Amino acid sequence: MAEEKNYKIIQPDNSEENKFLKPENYKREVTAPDGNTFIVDPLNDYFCDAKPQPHAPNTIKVVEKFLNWARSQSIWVLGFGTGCGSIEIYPLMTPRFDAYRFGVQQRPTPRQSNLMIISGYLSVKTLKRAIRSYEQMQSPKFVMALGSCTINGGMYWDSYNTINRLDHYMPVDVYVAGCMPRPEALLAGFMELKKRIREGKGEGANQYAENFDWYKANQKKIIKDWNMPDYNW
Amino acid sequence: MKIVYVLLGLFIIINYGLLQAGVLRRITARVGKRIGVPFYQPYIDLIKNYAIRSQFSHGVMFYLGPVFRLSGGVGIFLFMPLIFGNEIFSNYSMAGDLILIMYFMFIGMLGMALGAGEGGHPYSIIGITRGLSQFTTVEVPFTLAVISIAIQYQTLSITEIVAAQQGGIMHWTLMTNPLATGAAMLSFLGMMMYAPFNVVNAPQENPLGPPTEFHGTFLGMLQTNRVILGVMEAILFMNLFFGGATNWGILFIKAFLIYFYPVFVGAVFPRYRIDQSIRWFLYLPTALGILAIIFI
Amino acid sequence: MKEIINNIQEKFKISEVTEQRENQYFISVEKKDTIQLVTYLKDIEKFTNFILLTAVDWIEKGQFQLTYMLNHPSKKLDIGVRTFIERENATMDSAHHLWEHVATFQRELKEMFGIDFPGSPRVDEPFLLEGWDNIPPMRRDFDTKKYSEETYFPRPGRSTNDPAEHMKKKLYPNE
Amino acid sequence: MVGPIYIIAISLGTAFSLGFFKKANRNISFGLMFFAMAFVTFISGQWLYAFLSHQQETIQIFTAGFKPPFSISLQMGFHEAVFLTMINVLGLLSAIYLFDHLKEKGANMMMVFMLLFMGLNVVVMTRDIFNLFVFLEISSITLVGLIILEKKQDAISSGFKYLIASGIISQILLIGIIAAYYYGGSLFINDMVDSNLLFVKGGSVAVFLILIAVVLELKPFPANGWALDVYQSATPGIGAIVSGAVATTSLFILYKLLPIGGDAWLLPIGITGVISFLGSNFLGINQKNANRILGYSSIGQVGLLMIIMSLSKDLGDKFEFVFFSILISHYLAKAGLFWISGIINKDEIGQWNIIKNKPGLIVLTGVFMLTLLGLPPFPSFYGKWELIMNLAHSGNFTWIAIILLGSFFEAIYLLRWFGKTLMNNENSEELIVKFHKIFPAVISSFLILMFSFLTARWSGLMSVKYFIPFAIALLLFALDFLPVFIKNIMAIATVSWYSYVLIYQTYIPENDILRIIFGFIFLIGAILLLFPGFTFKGKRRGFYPLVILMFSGLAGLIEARTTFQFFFAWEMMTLASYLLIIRGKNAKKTSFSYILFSMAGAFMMFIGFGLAYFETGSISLNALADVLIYANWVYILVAVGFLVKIASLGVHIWLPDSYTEADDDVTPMISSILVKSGVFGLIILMLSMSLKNAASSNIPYILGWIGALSALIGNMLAIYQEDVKKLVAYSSIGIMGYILFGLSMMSHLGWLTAISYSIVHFLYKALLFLAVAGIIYRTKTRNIYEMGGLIKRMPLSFISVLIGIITLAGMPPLVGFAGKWMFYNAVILKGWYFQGAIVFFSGIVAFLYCFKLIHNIFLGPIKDNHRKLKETSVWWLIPQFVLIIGIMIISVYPKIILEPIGLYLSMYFPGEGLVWAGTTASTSLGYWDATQIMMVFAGMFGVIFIILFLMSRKVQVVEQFNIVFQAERPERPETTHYAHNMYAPYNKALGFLAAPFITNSWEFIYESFHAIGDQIRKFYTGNGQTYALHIVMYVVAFYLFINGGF
Repeated sequence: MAEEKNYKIIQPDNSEENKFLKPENYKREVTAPDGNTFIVDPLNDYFCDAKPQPHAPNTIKVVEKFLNWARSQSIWVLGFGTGCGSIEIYPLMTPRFDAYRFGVQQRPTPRQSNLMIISGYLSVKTLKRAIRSYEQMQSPKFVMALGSCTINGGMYWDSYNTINRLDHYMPVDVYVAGCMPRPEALLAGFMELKKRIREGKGEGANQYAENFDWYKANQKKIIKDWNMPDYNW
Repeated sequence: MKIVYVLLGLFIIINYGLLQAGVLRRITARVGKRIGVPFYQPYIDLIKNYAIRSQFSHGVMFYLGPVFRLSGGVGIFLFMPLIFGNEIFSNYSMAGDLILIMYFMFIGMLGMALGAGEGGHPYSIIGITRGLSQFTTVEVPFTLAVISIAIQYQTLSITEIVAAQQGGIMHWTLMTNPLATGAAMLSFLGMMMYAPFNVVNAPQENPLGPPTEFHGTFLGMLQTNRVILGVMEAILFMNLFFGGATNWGILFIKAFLIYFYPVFVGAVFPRYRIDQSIRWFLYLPTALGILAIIFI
Repeated sequence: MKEIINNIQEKFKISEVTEQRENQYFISVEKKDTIQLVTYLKDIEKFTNFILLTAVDWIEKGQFQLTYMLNHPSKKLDIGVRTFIERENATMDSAHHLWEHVATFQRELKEMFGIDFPGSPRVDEPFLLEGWDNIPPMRRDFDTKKYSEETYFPRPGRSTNDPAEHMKKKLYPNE
Repeated sequence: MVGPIYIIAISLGTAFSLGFFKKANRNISFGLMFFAMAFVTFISGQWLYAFLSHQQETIQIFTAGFKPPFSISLQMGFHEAVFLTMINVLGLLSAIYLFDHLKEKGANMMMVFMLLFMGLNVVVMTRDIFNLFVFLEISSITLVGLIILEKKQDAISSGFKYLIASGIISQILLIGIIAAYYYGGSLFINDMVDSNLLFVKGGSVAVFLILIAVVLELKPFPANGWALDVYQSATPGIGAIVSGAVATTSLFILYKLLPIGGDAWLLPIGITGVISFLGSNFLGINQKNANRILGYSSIGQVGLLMIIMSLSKDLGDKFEFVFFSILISHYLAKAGLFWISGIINKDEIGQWNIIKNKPGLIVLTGVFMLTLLGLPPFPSFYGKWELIMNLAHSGNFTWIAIILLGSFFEAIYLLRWFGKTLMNNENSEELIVKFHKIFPAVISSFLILMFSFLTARWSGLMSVKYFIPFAIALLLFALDFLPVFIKNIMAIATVSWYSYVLIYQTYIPENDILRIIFGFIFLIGAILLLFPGFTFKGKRRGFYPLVILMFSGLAGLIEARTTFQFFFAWEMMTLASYLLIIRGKNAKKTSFSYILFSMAGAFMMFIGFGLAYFETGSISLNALADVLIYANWVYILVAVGFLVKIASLGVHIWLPDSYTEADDDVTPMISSILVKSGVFGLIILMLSMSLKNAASSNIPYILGWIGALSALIGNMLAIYQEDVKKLVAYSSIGIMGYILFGLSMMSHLGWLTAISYSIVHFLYKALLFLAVAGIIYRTKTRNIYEMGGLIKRMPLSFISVLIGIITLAGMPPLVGFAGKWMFYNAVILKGWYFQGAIVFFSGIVAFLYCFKLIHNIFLGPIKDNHRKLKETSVWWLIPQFVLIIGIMIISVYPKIILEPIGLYLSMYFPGEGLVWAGTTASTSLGYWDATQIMMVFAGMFGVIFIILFLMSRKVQVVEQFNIVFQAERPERPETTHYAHNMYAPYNKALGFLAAPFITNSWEFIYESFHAIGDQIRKFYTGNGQTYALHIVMYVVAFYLFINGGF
């Protein structure tokens, strides 16, 4: 494509907040077909920056109970391996463990998933991606964290680059301990999660929305090059 | 009054379709030596999706796309006579014939394409282009088969085609026009988009294809449509080639068996690449279709 | 292998030769000769396979030790070229013109040790650490435990034992 | 009355008296010469007027008091008067043109100039063959003198070549005259004619020598290298004299002397003409030098006139009309082109684009070239029509084929030249046009226009009402200085008036369904498509006259009752659309292929009409039905013309580029309206021919296959296009193939489909092109992958395109489905299963590009530079929404168009039609109820939408890049929009179907023409001796031919 460049990149000033801005996020002066020019700021213009809102459960108790039951029986897992534990997830779907029995299915897109499995240690870089994916899931959504790394840092507890406590960055419903937990432990984790959902305790999404500022502050504390909108719709 | 019966029919079809989908998934799991999902899993998935609390929209067409899609599916239901000899369940089949139903399928495809397009995800578009590309050649043998049976029965009205097949298995198109049936059943594989022709959604490769961006109620609508569409296509083939149905029982059995066939093939065969599958339909199935017209 | 070492010694000023295994040698050379030597090894002696480039922080000496590991694919020989560079304002000549993937190693070293390789492609882009604003973490004067505690919300109640201390206490409680 | 002898006296007197002035005062000498020329012209004009207005008798003037053969006698008759006037008018204009040239060279040159015309005048008038020889020599020498006085090296060398050649020729002539005198005893031409010289012993040799000399004087191909060099190297002003005056005179000599040879000489002359006509026009294709091309064309034209002369018996009383209309138009046009060439002063035709900024010069060039081509309304058109028709009447189809082939060759190079003239000009060189140089050309073009009117009236084929469009066009042309807004209103008013008169006042009372439908498409469509014109700024010079001409051509088509009217309207519409297309910025190359294909098609049609005339002796369109013996031929030939217009497979290559490069508002006009003229033609043709003639029954079958394959290939190609206009253009090929297929089924349902689909295609194709053009108007790009996400900026355009593609794809509930449904029924009832299957396949392939169109423009992420776009201008939207309303109405209630068409068709195809019960249409196969479907669909859609709305009222509206991403998020719209090469896998699977082998084969043919031409051209070495040898060899060959040596 021999495409004429119809834009001009505006170099950002050297202020602190622009320190980690990547070139593709620089503002640019764009020439419209009619010759007018205007500024496009990728970070503001390409993304919706609305904050998440908590969604109240259904006011009718019975209905909510029924829906919670349905949610618990139909858990769609986001197939996004974040750490070493992702290798433990695949056997779940094989005949030996067959998580389908419990209504657990894998889904390749966050839009349709309900459960995000953080499978082990999270470096800061991965955390950023994990947050994006989590925010792209629709409420109600759940998080299951595998391994001691997500609980207290595990063997990476003093690493310069690995987080220690996942629940400071996103609400966690179930921790499955172990290094790494075996698929059986994961199945047990699913059972625990289902129980929680049925009890109406699976309100992680609302928790996240309600304490949004706190979570964001924690995330931003360690993710220094925050070159994305505050909430990834 | 008609509307009540139509809604009743729709209700039956949706429930039947959901149960059938669950049972078939369980059968597929058994083929893989798994236990598989409970047979009521499709219900739960559907309920769960309709119960998703937060939703977003990429724009008007993203919102309307699922409506179009479901309209396509329901439309096929509305214009399809279900039970032969039963005025109640002939729906609005007096408004159009076989051609109408063939072209009504496109409405749903267009809706999906527009919705996915407005979603703006490249994977969606890749899926859509694949789906459309494959669909062009899938339709060829089916068209030939339709022409063939239209010549055979000298009518395009589904009711009359079914009527002509009454009186035992030997009167079915399957027996009287096996070539057309063969061509159509091969293109049925492509229509149902199970393996080897499922490169459109292509899990693991092109995450989910067209509905990548859809979620919640939108996804629920797409799923509902998938249920209706699957059953209705099976019923279409039943009416055209397998003697139709004179009561709900026969309809359920025949539809199940017809639907089972692509699932079975899909459980056994691996996936074609898109250009392979485009070409495949122009070989054996089209040849069968041509023979069906020549030897009618 | 000996032969090769001899050849090298004839042509370059080699300060130290270590035989690790029969087919693996480490030779030390001055900073200014390093790239020349590596080029010689690649072009003349046919150590055409570049394995890695790594650094060691000798904080006591105020030096970084760089090691270029090369491999002779057909004779199955390995050779490591070691050199020492100053720790303050550490820079080294880039070798990306010999193998393209050297640039990646150099990028990593830049990030982890702060060793600059002027001219190396994308050397200033973050490699693993996005938005790192502290001193390079692999330098030994960087206290990773302190950093982690300050940054990553350590879970209270966690107790950690130094393995050496712990075993000592356990095995020799009286000492 | 001033006697013709004064022509000689005044010329001679002036020439000699000029000697006194010498260098004294050149202005006075020029004035003297000019007045002398003017007076001479006046004398000849006066005689012409006398002959035309009252029955002036031919007079003989005998010099020296004796009667012939003992004196030199002059004759002044009607023909002499015409020729003299032509020559002298040219002389006068040339004198004006050469004003500064003559002044510079002084009195000598003026003397030579005077003497040249004196010589030519006498040659025309004299009846004494020796006298003729003498004055011929005088004019040759003076001509050479004129050339040599140029004092340019190549001019001098070409002058000497001319001298060598004319020396040889005059030797031959002189020997012939001696022989004639020896055997016949008289040099008086009348005596020679009467004495049947041929039958006298040895007389045949004399006749041969005389006539061959005259033929050689006409510079026949290939013994004409000397003349071409003169054309090329002499000043164009002199070229004009050579081509206009000298060649005309030579023709008259032939005309005068031909009776000596009697009937036996007609055929040889004709064959000479054929060789000249074909040969020089063929070689002209490969030329790049403007003056040399004019030379070739001139020689070719003389060849044509020789052919006409030789066919004078067959033409009967139309001979004079044909001869003079062609002669005069060429004489004027050729001279005009030479003069323009002199103004431009560029040898290479590629450099002629410096007139780009001179609209007046462009118009003049256009008028002259189109006159040469014989396109309406120029006089040569009528001449050619009468020529071909009369030849056809007497069954001379070989001649017809030759004449049209030669004309086609001529068309190739003239149109290529015209295209180059309009090429974009990077060269900033300013062209200085002097008044005295442009004046003759202007006069000449006025004469052409006047003569057009005269010939039209004279031919008796045209009634005055056919001139109304030209009058309006001329009026608009005169008002070209007005702003676009006013002109557009005028154009709309004109077309509205037209449609009121034609449709409302004529067709609706007559209840002529076919004409109502096509009148509606052509004229109401024109009104709608003129609306976007309001968005254009500036003047749009030349646009509106052409638009009016095009639409009146279309109106003329439906009005036509005779083949002449049809052909006239057809050519006019083709011409106007060609000129409209060529206005586009990069449309030169593509419009060239458009006009070539159209011309070739038109010539085929022409032969077809001729053939029909031959058999039935009537030019009425209805008479086509009576053609029986040659039915197949007529059918094929005429159909080819229409197939070109609807761009069927094989002749489709002109279409995509022409659509693409034409102006944005011209494209919908051509694509949705103009192509329908082909459909209309086919309908007329098939109604009159296929129904009654069993002989033609195989042709529809072939047409059906052509249609099916066009549909397939058109649609296949459309899906790979990245240029949005090209995409829609290729889809037009597909749809036209579909309509052709419908027509060729020759059944009630097939025709119902085709005709109703013509309406539907008009609606949605205009809609799509308007929407697309509206988008291009804002985005300023045609590349589809450079758009995207525009639904948020241009929702109304989106609705248009959505409705357009739903209709195109034939989805229920919109009316496109009606076409598909009827089609299935028609195909199955007709039994064309496989063709039908191909058409259905292509219909589904259409989905691919439909989706590409709507997705790549409107969906996906919006590009940065389009973020602030506005919805397109209201002038683009108004016609779109009128069209949408149209589509919606017939979607809900298709009966309103289908029932009348069905009734109309049942006159021709009884039975097999649609049976209407309420809103349900049914055939023997199936049934379909559009209204009910629409209601059910709307109800269902509404209910589902309400359900969705109730369930998800609160949705967060997100931005373009809020799409799923798990690792790196998208950065730029260009990289995220999956648009470029969208159907790569499809290309991999079935791309071989879209290989451009047809385009390549046409290009191969064109290239081989050039290669052959190149080889033949080596024949002209530029060497005087070689040319002399050519002449001698030509004479020998001719002699052998005459005497049966071959």
